[in-house]
Amino acid sequence: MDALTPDVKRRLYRSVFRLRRIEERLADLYREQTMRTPAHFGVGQEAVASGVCEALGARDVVYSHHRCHNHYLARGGKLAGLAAELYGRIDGCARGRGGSVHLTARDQGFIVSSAILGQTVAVACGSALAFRMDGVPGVAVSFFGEATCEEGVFYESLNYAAINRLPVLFVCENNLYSTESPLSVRQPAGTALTDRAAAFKVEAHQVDGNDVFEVWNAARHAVDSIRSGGGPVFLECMTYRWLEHVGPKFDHEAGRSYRSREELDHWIARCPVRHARERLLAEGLVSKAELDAWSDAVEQEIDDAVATARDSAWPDAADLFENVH
Amino acid sequence: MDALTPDVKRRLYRSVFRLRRIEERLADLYREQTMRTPAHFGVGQEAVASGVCEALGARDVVYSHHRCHNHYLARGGKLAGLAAELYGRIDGCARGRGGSVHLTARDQGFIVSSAILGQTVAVACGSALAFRMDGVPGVAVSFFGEATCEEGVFYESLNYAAINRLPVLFVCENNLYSTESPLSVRQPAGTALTDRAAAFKVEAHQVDGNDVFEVWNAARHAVDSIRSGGGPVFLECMTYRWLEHVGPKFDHEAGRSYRSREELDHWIARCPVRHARERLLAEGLVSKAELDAWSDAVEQEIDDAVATARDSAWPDAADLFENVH
Amino acid sequence: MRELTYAAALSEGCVQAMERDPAIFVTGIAVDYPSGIFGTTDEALKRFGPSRVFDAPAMENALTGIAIGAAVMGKRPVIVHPRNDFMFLAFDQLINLAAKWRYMYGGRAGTVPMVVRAVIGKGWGQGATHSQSLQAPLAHFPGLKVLMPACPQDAKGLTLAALQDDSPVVILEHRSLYGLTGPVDEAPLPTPIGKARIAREGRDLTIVAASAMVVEALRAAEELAREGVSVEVVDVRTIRPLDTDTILTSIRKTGRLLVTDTSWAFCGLSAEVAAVASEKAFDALKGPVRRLAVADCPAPVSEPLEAAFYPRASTIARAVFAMLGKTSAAFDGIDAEDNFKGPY
Amino acid sequence: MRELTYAAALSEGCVQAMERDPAIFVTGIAVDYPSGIFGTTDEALKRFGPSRVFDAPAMENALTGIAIGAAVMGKRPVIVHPRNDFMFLAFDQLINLAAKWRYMYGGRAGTVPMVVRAVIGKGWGQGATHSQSLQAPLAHFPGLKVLMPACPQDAKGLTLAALQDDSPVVILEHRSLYGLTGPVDEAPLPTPIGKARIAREGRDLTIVAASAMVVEALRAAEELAREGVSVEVVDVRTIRPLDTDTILTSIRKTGRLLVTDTSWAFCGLSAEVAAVASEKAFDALKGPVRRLAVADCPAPVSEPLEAAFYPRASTIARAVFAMLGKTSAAFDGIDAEDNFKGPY
Ligand SMILES: Cc1ncc(C[n+]2csc(CCOP(=O)(O)OP(=O)(O)O)c2C)c(N)n1
Ligand SMILES: Cc1ncc(C[n+]2csc(CCOP(=O)(O)OP(=O)(O)O)c2C)c(N)n1
Ligand SMILES: [Mg+2]
Ligand SMILES: [Mg+2]
Repeated sequence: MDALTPDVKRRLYRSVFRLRRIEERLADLYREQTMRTPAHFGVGQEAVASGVCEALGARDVVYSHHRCHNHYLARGGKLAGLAAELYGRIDGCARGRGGSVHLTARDQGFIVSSAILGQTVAVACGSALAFRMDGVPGVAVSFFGEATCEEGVFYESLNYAAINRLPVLFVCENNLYSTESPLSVRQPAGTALTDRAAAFKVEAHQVDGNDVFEVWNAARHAVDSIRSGGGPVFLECMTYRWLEHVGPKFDHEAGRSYRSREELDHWIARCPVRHARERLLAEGLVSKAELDAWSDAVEQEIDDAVATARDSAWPDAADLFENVH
Repeated sequence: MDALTPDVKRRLYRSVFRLRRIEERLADLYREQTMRTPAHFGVGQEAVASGVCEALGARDVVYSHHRCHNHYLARGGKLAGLAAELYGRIDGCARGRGGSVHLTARDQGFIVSSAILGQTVAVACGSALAFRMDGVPGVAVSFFGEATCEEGVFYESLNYAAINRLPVLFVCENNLYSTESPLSVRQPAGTALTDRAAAFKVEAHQVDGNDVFEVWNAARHAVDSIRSGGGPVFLECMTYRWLEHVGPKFDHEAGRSYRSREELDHWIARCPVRHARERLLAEGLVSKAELDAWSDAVEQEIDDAVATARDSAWPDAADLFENVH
Repeated sequence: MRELTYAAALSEGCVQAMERDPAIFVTGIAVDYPSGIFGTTDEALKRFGPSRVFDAPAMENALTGIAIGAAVMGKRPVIVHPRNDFMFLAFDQLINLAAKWRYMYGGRAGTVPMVVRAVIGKGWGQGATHSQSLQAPLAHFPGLKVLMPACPQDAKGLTLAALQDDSPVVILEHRSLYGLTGPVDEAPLPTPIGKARIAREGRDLTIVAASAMVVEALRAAEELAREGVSVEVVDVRTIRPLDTDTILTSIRKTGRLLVTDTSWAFCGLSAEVAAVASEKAFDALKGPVRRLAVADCPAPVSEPLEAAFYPRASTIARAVFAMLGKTSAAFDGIDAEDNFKGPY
Repeated sequence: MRELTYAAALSEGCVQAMERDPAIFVTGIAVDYPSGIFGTTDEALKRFGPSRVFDAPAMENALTGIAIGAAVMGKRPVIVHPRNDFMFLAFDQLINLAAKWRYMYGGRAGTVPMVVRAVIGKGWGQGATHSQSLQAPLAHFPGLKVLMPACPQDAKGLTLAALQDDSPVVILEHRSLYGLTGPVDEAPLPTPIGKARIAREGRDLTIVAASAMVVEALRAAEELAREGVSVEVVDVRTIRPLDTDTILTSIRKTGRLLVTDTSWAFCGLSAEVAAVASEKAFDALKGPVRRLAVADCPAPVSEPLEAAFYPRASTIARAVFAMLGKTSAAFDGIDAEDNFKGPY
């Protein structure tokens, strides 16, 4: 198993940084009202996507939920395909049919995201079953928010994965809210989701979802254990969504008060991107100049992708029935 | 809280004995093919129904699943109404509309049974919510088999009941099989369903479901705790079904081999009815003569109820649309 | 009469019902947010507090069962789905239990007076799983009442009616109608369930429409009137029980039928109405019936595809012209501008 | 040709498909029991072993998602529901995901070649939740193919076709047909999906029927022939895509249409066929269309109520007579005896 080498650390930082800038820029553009698709931005939660996806191999497959941009990108989905999908263009990763919540980058191992809570948790188990049947040492990863743990399909899936010791990694991003509802409305006091998974005989760990190194470490161990036949693993990654549930604004900007500015500030102080950068700097693993160069590269990537997306053609209405049968 | 007085013990024995004889006699009659309704007999599992229902108060409500005769009867449902329902007659408890799996005895606090796994678990929580809202100190009881713990709706319900500390008693009759499937197909090795409930912050106990006194004790404690605001309780009652999943035969009689004759014999040796009777006799709480008298009374009750049911009229085809709107 | 939006009318209907019936409570995802399900539950929360208007986890199936269990004990639960598509998860409780309860227990286990409110999404790239319209499957199985108010007055009136009915009732509300304004009675007057509404009288052709398609049909009818064509628009309002009398009377009067609703044609409401016409008004029909439904594919996201997916006023007007054997007028300008702003 | 039962034909179709395609596996509650879903999976288990035919817990929704996830990776899962009514629990995965997958991801996420087999129950007091028939809601939403074989040949042929198709396919099998015998090709010849079958030729009236109602219609047609009435029976076989060409050709030939299937009329398959006729064969129709469906209430249990609930050969024959303006003949004796033995 790989160790957390300087190289890995640098890769992890570049990944979280890239996700951050992309989501921030997309959110800015989203305000123009020309991306007509409900979008759930992942600003603040980058470490989970980066940490897990950097621990995967080429054959592994990833599934996601409505808040999926980070997972798609971290798994290798092309930014231009994401941007064009948000703009509803033909070069979108789903050819303008899916929108923000229905992404795919199959060739990169990001199978799909879907907008109905819990759906892809079961689907990931099915792909794991296929791996098992074919003797392929792949791992299927399912990313979801903690509200999925309210849906019955989650437990049906957990049970099935455990009975059959399927190669699945369940990654719960617990960001404390489902839309505007706090955990207290949705979980009994004192709940640990890891206890639930453990009661289903699924190995379970809670990790700091804002520490990309810790996430990577946990994921790396999990993937290794899963790949060697140890059965499914559940990771609960504690994190926080900075922006509103759907859309580009901060909640305070939009006049919402279901969570406090202080709470947000507390989590911004625990920013996963800054945290990783400071650690790299402190450990002397990166120079300011390199950081600047990386930053320039990402800005350029975004400029290019957005330009490509905006230049992309609209789907032809005559193709409305494409891919129906 | 009541103690396990001689009176209670006598009542509990009479109850299990009555259920046993009724199910045995109904199963015999069922072989005539004149009860045209798929029936899941509860022979061997009487102690759960009797033990729990004897611990309830008048306002409490009971729900059940497909294997429901015991629960209906133990809660006070009229035998003639059950028999007539099996015969499809107008005096059936559901007027010949429901059959064996859709029983009701509302006035006795047996709300309904239903044939789709998991349905009534949620419904019981809803009735508990109504109690809570109305400030009524009632308890809602949900009886179900362990296969219901494979259905997602069970966990959604458990979570909701725990969050809201609803007055629900979940009673799982774990008889080791779902139709012909053993636990190993349906639960990860080492599973304790009580761990699952506990992980949802629901107080959980496993009890010997063939010991009516133990069941009563556990139920009595649970109901007391629930009624005083302690939140939901989950009881896993270990028991065994003697007859085939649906229908009147023993499995060996029907040529099925998914479970062994030895296993059945082992459980017959732990017969809940005999166990209770022997304890009463050993403790000198009942005489042989009393036992005979009770037995005669039950046989008479069955004779009368079956005769009444068979004399009952058929529903009129002209009333096909009764109770549609 | 004072005017209200459809959203305000839904809210007022609910509030007035709750005032009179303490058994009513409202739950479901997001019902107690300040945004109040697009402004339809916030007033109820303000007036009756969190004991009667409260949030729920994401658990569509169990929540429906919970509503059944509360209803059976004498409550009148209202559960709300921000998108009706989530309701598939609750079909077991809804169709296999709530709908059958009264019948299946021979009337001996009481009734299930619950209301399910569910919102139909449309446009702005909501996509295939957030813009379906479930009236057909819900109405196929006997036991549920299924309502689709198309104007503010009925938004209030049908809410009131649903909250007095002893059957389980599903109200499908169209998101695109929430901002529609119209006259609404101040008094709590229920709209009778099972009665269609003649939204516009006409002579030459009957359009039977439901929900948002009533608005499109009325817009088309107005334009058609300018072209000398007199169209009668029947707003079915109640999908089940369907008011076939009113529909048939209109068809017998005009001799021609176009049916349009918010869903697919196949085994849809439009099929049902066409079938009823072919069974019971066959002699009155002067020509083939016509159905106008969403395109026979999942809803796409991209704007030009969405535009091709949904029938609109201009689509209807053109179809009416074709049915009457008229040469095409230019109806291109008649469609309402979509001024919806995201995210949604 | 040798004869097989419908059950044996289902089994043979599956076994032959599994022989040629190692990606196929079969799972669901009870598929590996010796009784093998009424004798339709036991041979496959014997031949291919427990790695390809295996039991599952009761988890309809997740199991469907699991089938999707396996299909997407190149497997061909077959999942079996001993009663199609349990499938409501899986509607989210089936309709909100499997049906939309190919379209919604722009063809870029592959296809979902899975097959869902589900059994329709009937009679012997199975009751309201074990005897429904879900073709209408399944076919309302584009994306699924929905098949209903009515004879042994098609039981095999449609199974083979489904197991070669790249769409998600639902096969609804009628429990009352399992014992029906008929000629079945030994070779693995798929029945084309989307092609109806003229089960009997006739001149005076077209009966469009599906599943078990084809058997009733044929029985009625035989009796009607004795009364001098020539009825054509179209077995739709595929609900979606529906073969409207064959249906319309028959209607144009006879000028009269009676539609009957195993479910309710409202927004049902019978509505769809009637609607298609009223749209596309209006000029050919000599009189009103007629639908014959189960009574508009949940299925009751008691025998006399069940008898009133289900239409049968005699019901059909009487309806045909009425449609042709003939005075009633006595069709009472024509119905097949129900010799089903419980529990089921
Ligand atoms: C079955 C279902 N119910 C409800 C919704 C509406 N919904 C969309 S996102 C969301 C919140 C989900 O919260 P969580 O899973 O914690 O993810 P987060 O948004 O916090 O990342 C809800 C309730 C849905 N999409 N699907
Ligand atoms: C949702 C659903 N899936 C499947 C079935 C079929 N079914 C009926 S009874 C049964 C076995 C249930 O086992 P368990 O819950 O342990 O109860 P037991 O029969 O052992 O008393 C099954 C699978 C059903 N009724 N409902
Ligand atoms: Mg969350
Ligand atoms: Mg069991």
